[in-house]
Amino acid sequence: MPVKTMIEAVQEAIRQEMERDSRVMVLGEDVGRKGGVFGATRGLFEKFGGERVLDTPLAESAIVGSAIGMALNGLRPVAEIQFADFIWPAANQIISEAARIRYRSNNTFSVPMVIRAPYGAGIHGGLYHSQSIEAFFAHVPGLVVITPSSPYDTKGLLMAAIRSDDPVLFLEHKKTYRMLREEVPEAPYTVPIGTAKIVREGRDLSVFSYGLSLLYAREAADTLAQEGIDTEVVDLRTLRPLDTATILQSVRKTGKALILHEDTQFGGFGAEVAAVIAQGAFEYLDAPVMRQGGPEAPAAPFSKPLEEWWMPSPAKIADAMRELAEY
Amino acid sequence: MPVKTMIEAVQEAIRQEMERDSRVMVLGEDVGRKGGVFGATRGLFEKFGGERVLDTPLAESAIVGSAIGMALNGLRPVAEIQFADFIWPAANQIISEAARIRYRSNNTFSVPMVIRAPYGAGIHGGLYHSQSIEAFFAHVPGLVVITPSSPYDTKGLLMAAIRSDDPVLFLEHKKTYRMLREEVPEAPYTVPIGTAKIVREGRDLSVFSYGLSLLYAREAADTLAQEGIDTEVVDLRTLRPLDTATILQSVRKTGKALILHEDTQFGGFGAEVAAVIAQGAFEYLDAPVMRQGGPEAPAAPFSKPLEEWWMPSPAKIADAMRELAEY
Amino acid sequence: MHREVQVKTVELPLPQTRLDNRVADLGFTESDLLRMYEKMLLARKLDERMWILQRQGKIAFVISGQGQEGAQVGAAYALRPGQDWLHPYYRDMAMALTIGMTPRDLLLACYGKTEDPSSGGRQMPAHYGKASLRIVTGSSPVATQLPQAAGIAYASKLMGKDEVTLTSLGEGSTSQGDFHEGLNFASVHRVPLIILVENNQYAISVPLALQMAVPDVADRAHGYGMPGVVVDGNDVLAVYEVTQAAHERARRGEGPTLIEAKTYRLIPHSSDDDDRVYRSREEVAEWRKRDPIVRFQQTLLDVGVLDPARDQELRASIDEQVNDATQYAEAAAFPTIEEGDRFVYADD
Amino acid sequence: MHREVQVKTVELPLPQTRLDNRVADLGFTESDLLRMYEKMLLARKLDERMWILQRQGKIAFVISGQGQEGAQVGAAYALRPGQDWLHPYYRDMAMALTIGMTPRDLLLACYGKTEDPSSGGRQMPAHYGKASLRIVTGSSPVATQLPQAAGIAYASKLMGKDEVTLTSLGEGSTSQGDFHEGLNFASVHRVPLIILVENNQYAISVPLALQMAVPDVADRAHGYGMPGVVVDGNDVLAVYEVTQAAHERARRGEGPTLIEAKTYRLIPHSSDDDDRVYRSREEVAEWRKRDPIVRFQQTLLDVGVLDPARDQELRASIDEQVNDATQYAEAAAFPTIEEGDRFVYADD
Ligand SMILES: Cc1ncc(C[n+]2csc(CCOP(=O)(O)OP(=O)(O)O)c2C)c(N)n1
Ligand SMILES: Cc1ncc(C[n+]2csc(CCOP(=O)(O)OP(=O)(O)O)c2C)c(N)n1
Ligand SMILES: [Mg+2]
Ligand SMILES: [Mg+2]
Repeated sequence: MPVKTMIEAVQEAIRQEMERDSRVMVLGEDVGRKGGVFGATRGLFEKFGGERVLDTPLAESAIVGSAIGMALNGLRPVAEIQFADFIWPAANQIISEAARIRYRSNNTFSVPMVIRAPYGAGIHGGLYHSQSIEAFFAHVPGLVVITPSSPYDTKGLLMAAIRSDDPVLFLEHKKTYRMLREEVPEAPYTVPIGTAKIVREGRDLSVFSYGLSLLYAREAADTLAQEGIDTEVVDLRTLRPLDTATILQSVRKTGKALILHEDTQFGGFGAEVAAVIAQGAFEYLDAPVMRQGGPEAPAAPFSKPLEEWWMPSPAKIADAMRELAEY
Repeated sequence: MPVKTMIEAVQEAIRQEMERDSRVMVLGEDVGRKGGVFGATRGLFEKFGGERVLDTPLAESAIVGSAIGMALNGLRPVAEIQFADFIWPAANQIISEAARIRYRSNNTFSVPMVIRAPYGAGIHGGLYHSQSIEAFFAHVPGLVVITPSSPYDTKGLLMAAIRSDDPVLFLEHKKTYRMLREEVPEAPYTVPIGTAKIVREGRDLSVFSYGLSLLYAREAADTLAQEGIDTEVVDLRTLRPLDTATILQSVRKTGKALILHEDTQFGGFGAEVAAVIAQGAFEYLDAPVMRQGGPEAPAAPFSKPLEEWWMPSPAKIADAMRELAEY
Repeated sequence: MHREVQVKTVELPLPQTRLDNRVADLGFTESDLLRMYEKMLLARKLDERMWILQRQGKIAFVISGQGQEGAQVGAAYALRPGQDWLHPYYRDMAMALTIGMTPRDLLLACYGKTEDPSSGGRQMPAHYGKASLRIVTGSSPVATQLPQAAGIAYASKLMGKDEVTLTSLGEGSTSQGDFHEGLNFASVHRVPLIILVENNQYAISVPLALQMAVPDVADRAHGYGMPGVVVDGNDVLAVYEVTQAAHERARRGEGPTLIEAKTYRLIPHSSDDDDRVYRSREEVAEWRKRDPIVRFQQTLLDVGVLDPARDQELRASIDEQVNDATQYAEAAAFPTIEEGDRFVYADD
Repeated sequence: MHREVQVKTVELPLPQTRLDNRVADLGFTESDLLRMYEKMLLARKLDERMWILQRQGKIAFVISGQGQEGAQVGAAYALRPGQDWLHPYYRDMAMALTIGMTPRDLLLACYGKTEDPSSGGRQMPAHYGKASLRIVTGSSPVATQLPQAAGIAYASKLMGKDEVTLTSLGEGSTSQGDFHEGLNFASVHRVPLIILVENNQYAISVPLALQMAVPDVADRAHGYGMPGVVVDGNDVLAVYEVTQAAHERARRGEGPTLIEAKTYRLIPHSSDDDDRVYRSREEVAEWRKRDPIVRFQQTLLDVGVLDPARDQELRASIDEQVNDATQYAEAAAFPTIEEGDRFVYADD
């Protein structure tokens, strides 16, 4: 089986869906001739032409708004927001419009569309090329929010997202794009939306995360294994709808829960996971539900030491795990 | 002491601040001659003129963006977003700009400004005149988010907000505008930002809420008192920064926590409160941390039975309280 | 070296043709004319009924198109119902009726009843939508329909479908970023789109002069390289004529057109508004004289398409429709609470 | 009745005066001219150094104004540093230098050092800001500065202060809603604002024709009732001249002006970009011939304000400044992690 990076998985998923279904199209800033600033749409312009691989004007509200219109009229647009940080001009079209069209029309209209956005820090992008935005959108009924952490899941979840009849926000941690490679089947396949994955089974504590932090959590778990601590690591993968059954089952087994994310902790997505556990697994808990989220600052600063201060790392995560294990 | 409604408290706070400080001004849609669609700015146009009480074009991003500019150049703008539902076009100016100007400029620029927005359902406003938006903005470092529930607090907190050197989102639950009256001192005063208020002391369980739900929680607590259940009711008042000390102290006393809000539960602000309690008061908890939030739907529907289905009520809240008390 | 892009607005008034010529030119039959008149009248009467129901406490809210029926029926009449797309705004009751929504449809929404085809009672009234007629579901935040309509039209073009999209908004809503972004996208891609601005002089209380620094909204078209047409919105035939021309232009693949219909809202912004605080009674009275319905009625009487008896007949039948719709809607079922969280997602 | 707002663009080329006349007309001394030349050259040399440092792995990122120095220095020279407000965008290094930022200021930002006056190392380089000079802190999302600049200018007007605000952006960024909303607000209130669009033909890879359907960005000014001026952005004096005129207009209380400087980005979008995939080498070479610095140098040599020896001297002194700034910035301290969560709020 060919070995692929995350970004290659993204490319392949879109290309194969465009081949399979002529209604699928791509739009965004620089997605055409340039193939996207991260190369996610590379090769598509040459293969499918400028009308199905559309370089839009520099206007995110129009990107999402026109994609909604395209979806209303039978296409299946895959819109790219160049950096998740630049999604805010489109907030109204996403929250007020895309997420509600099915509901507000009593199921007579719908907008099957995907909005892809690279998010997260660690590439010296400073305050505006580093943000995590999942907590905001995971709060919005009507949206699906996906945050894959592996090439295999990326391809399968993106294909599922393109085929979904609901609007999907597909968040790709940009630091993971070329961080790891794994086997990815050539043939099209889907990974079910809304299911978490236990990427490491363990008995002593449960760790819940997604994206880059998930990868670091796996590393940290390996370290802790050598210290005799057996960590279960759960990749949430889809944040909305959230697979609460898998989460609760894991905590009922281990009795301890740690939630990790890069985004600012206060009001972050981890709060929802913690709340679910605190209510649903209370009698099984042997320790406080712990969170390790990002600092109280707007986003990762540019300067090297400050960016390192901001970022999650296997070492910081291992510390939190140890603290919880020892509770 | 004169007795006032919430909306009168808003009017008085703005008017007195404009009298005290010539840098304070008001801007927004219909805030001038009409005095605002809820009357929050009534009388100001006549008193201070159209330049300090500015009817803007119908463009929320420009309302907030120009208010940022005014604040940068020494004014203290109080911007009105006509309905919180219409804040999304301004999301970029609030989240990317207002919240970060101090941080990104290393404290060399700042934007002392207030954004007022009526939020919440219960007035037959349907999907777009009913939304709760506090969870989104309470997640943003650099913003202050205030949600008063009484006329006294409204005046004092709004005055504090106008005097604050940070950007403040001041959320007024529109159903509470004329719901209750209480004594409000004529003279200017402030209520400290960032402090919760125990509005009813109790021993059996702690209830945390804000806005309309808080008022209903007080009613429900009175009902339960007759059943011999002694509820502590805490008005969070400021959601960011959150008064976690008061929250934890209360839970350490009662051992039981219920968090209430009208907004959709999943990813709502209650998750943060629950997470804070689950981590910080674990050893004191005699029951799961419970939440009662709004349903999994975009906002309160228009149709009467559906709106009632959506809304919190003293009865629904009393049920949750009983369930928790009996745990 | 520099130059000033000095833009001169050159007005091109069309020769004011007599109605009988115009009717011929426009390809109208008498029954077309009567149909237009009927839709205008029907909208007005429904609207008046809604205000009464609201005052009676039977429905919660009204937002109204009174005064704008000429612009709305004239524009909608240029569309092919069910083939062309309409993405209207909250005042466009007369448009919705012209395309095929029924009085029952509209009153069901007022009462928030489950049969309301726009939303099953979920949205406030005046959020028109009907999938079978290609009337696109609308929201309350203004101007979001612009980029969406551009996208619908882009899809028509991409798929080679003979479809034109018309979207409408108020003049105040042209201040929104989405107006700009939508027009820009549409013009870059020359999509088959018509943008109708119903300029009724106010955005709630905010007058034109505080909304924009140009005399005509149509001045904004130039910045997108598309034609900007100003039309008397209270002249239903004139509106039809320019919309029809824009429709043909769109079908020829020449791209979008911005039409500004100058008109007036004869009543308060909504049942929550008191317009006396921001405009004079004299101004309103002045515009009442130009009521598009009275005017069209007079024209039809003048040229003999209508006579008083026929007019009475028509009005009686409209009253009947309005009564029927009211009774039907009032008697219809409310949604059950099980409906509350249905259709948030595809599999609900 | 209807009319088409036919907009005719009337170009008004100014008489192409000889430099010596222009210098007199513009009220320039020789030292003004040399200062402008120096700022352009300094920006270019700093910029070149940054690219080298980036290739050497010493700094993480460069985004550059090479090719746009004429537009930037010409515009900034019309401002009164510390009195007028500048709300620039990421390519405006030459503007920042003209107003008074130093090479050290700029290189400190490249290295992310704590002394960086724009942000203390928090922002990526090229996010210029310096409170004492009224260079307003900028962000990355494009066009947000437009409504903000309109607000700054509104405050100037409200408080009766003699201040003009200049804000700049790329032509691609005019597609954003905030461009429209900012211009509209500014024109309704006739605030003392200058909007400079540096039209370098591309938004990263997206060419003008996919960005807008009009030949000149200045065409957009008409929709706001403000003058739109097209100027050769590679002619520093011409840019000064039109900016100075807009500045006077602003001070006279006549409101905002939109200036479009036609120019070109001579290098890739940023150190992360490869421009060969979206534009030909021939096109770039063609524009290199119109390099604003080479051109201004030639003019100054022609009229005898500059001679080769003086030019050499100047270049040597600039090299020294660049070297000094590099060494200083490289040696300067990084922020400590205690800085990480400071200044989120006023009391931090
Ligand atoms: C984004 C947004 N902001 C504010 C409102 C509140 N609002 C509803 S209608 C309206 C005025 C609209 O004026 P205009 O576009 O001229 O249309 P008209 O009502 O006059 O037909 C306003 C401010 C809204 N619906 N959406
Ligand atoms: C809102 C937003 N969307 C996307 C980007 C990413 N981006 C950075 S620069 C740029 C192109 C800007 O083009 P233009 O305005 O012409 O300025 P230029 O870079 O050509 O000077 C883009 C798309 C951004 N910074 N902000
Ligand atoms: Mg209007
Ligand atoms: Mg450009």
